[in-house]
Amino acid sequence: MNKVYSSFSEAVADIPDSATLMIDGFAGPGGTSQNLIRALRDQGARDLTIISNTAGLASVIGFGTIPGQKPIDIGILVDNGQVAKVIASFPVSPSPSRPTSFEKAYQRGEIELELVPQGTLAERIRAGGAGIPAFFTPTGIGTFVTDGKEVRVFEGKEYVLESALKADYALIRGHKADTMGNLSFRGTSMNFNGVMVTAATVSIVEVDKIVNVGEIDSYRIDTPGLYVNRIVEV
Amino acid sequence: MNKVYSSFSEAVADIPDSATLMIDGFAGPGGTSQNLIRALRDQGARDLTIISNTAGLASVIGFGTIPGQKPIDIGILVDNGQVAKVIASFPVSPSPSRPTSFEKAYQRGEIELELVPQGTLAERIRAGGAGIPAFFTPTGIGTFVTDGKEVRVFEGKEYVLESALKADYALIRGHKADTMGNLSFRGTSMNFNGVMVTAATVSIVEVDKIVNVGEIDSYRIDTPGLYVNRIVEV
Amino acid sequence: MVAERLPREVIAMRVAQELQDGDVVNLGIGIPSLCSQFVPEGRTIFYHSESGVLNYGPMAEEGEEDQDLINASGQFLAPMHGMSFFDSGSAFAMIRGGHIDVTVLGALQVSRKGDLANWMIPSRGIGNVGGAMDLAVGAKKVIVSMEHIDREGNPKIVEECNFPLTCPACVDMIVTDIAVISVQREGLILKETAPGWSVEDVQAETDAKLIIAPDVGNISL
Amino acid sequence: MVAERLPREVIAMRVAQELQDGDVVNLGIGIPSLCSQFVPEGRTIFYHSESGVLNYGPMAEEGEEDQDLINASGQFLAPMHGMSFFDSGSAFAMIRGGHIDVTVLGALQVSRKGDLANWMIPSRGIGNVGGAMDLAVGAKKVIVSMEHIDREGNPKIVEECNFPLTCPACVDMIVTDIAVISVQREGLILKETAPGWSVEDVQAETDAKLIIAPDVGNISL
Repeated sequence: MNKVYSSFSEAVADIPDSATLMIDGFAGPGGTSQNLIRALRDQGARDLTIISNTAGLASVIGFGTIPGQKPIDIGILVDNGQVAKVIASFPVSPSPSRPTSFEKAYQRGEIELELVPQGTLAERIRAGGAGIPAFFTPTGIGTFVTDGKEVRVFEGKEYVLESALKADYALIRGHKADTMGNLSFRGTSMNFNGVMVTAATVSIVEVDKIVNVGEIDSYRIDTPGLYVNRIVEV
Repeated sequence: MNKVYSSFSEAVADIPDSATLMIDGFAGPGGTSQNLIRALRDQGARDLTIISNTAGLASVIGFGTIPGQKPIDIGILVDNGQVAKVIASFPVSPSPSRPTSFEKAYQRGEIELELVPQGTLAERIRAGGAGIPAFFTPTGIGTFVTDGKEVRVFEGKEYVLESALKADYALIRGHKADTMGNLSFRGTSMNFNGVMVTAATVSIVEVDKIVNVGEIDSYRIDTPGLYVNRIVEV
Repeated sequence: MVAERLPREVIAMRVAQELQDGDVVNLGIGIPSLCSQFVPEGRTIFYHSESGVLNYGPMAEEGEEDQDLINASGQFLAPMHGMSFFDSGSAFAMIRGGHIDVTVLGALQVSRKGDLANWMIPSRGIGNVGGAMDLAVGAKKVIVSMEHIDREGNPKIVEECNFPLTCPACVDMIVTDIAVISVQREGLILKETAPGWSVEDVQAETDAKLIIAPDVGNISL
Repeated sequence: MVAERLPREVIAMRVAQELQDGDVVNLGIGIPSLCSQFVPEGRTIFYHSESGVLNYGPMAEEGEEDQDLINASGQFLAPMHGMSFFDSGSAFAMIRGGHIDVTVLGALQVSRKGDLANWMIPSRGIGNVGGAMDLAVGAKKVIVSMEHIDREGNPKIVEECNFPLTCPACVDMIVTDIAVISVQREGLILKETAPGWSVEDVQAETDAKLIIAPDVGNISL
């Protein structure tokens, strides 16, 4: 029962072509598994479906990036021709004059996009981890979001039926992990990480530090170890 | 914006007849808002619908009770004739020879029961707090649970459609609260408390200690203050 | 037009007056993000961001930035007492579940019925939904703050949106650089105009027909 | 019958052999709750309880009981390194979401198809569902541990359950005081019998027709 991997490349080695991946983070480098993304780029798996809040933004517009730093994001997988489809809520640059790698590939017809409201994306992922195949939500009523989906009225208000999202792998950035896989996050870097880690068959987590069991206080465990399969120290 | 109440009776004073209440705890006195329950008994509101994991168990069988202690539970509301309906997963004593107040009243036809699997109960409450009116779950397929409900197949497996639960009030036991309403819980005393506090119009919380903002570390806040309306120190 | 348009800060200042003591508030990108600086004294506001934080306060000082402390606009936050963190499932449970009192959002178009369009300029063919649809449907009060007309001079307050919708019939109030408008069942009620702007001036820059409030007056701060 | 029935501890011991290194395990009330004491050395098991805890260990010593540290049976837990706490929404997300490797449950009846009935004795007219339906449907492996016959001598392993079901076709394995039975597509495979019990003896106490495994042997620990 060893969850500790010694390198990022070893941790992502078995990801096959056509895998579905959840990749974490809100948009900036905080909470984004930059080392695992780079290892996946080097590993080369292709035709990937990526579920993520953005489709790579920080490297182009510097979102959430401390001045002078160069963040890595999904853009390097797009540039490397590894991505077939993206499921995201914020897929393009807010500034049309500074398009992301994803937008350019999308406009060339090379990548498919499923655009999902952010809260629905989070809830679909949470549902995937929680054994809920589908749920009704008010978000997106009266918009493109309901296209092809069931709409039903509850207590006089319309809701749309959304389905769970699961993945073969999740790439997750944490702050600390113990050898049992218990995780703690820092600040606003647990947003998509906290739900994605529950919804993948194999969750791979990079952390600042791997510690012994007991060195993360029980009350500082944000993600219990049963959700974590592989851990690598940055 | 004062959330701090000086007495339990003041905190429950406006609960009207026929209100729907969520009452917290797993089954034992840990995590059960015993002081608020007693205040509600004294206050006397009638025809209540109570959503809770049990229908009052600890006072009869001593579940989770430290030897020598006398726990208070929903049983005192049942005994006082205040309860019209219970929605619960574990409504009766495991031992038929030691029936609870609820079971006796139920057998006399005085109280209605909606029996719900525990995970479905938790998820229905979470849905109520999260703006999800209904969701599909595999729990209860092939049992009485599906009676009168929609069953649908997703990827070859059957699921039943369950609806959200909300309440007018929630009675909640926490460990600490700051004056902003941020809460921390101890150990296994956040189970139903953590979801119920999100699903009531008015959440009333009794805590061991009310502290100033900042005295609960950011990472020890289990329930952000936006879910908490009233706080009383035990 | 001769009269000046209100600067972004003044729009934010006017919006800030709407925030009440104890409100949980989510501020969108752009003008909305400025509002927190101008809340009248004595009111405690709890700021929520879908990046997973409640009760954030001022931005971080230069040199103190922490990439693990950001709001949904990517701004760096200073640590603050009573601040709490949570995952996106919980962040949007708060929004969709009706626990946010006020959201302030930017817009591309708002219709007479309060329809909101703010996620895609059709000519681009692609856009970012982000958290806007959830906020628009979930917050108890939706305030739009924006320039009254777009860069080409087209009215943004329209009879019917022709941009893709974010949410139908969700906007409660519009605060622009020339007017304050309340969205009611009967239509758009012009409540305040910027100094030097007549109701006719405002109507001239508005596609939708405005109803003039009996007590219409100047925007005051 | 002359041969002795296995005591509860031995049933638990046999079940414990099924728990593999790294398994996340949820133990029900009764015999199941005894299993953790008998896990073979060198295997790390993570115990989950729907009271909202993962990785609990031994029970609290007398005088050290803490009412805020209980498992779903109401037993007091000792604090332990790596223990984590969560709400019921999360506790059952783990169960329903397929993150529990093994659950060990008691039963009133198990049918030939692996249907489980464990929540209500019909004559009482009311019962406790608790977390059993969620565990039965959500855990990757469902082991039933129970006495082979009830107090009145009626078989509990039956052709068809006549007690209300907890979950159809969910049981993978049955460990009783006289037998170990594997539930397969083709039916109930008798794998092991208690010392002194022949396959015929076991069949005589079983309503459902058993298939005898070619390598059927004695329960060994």
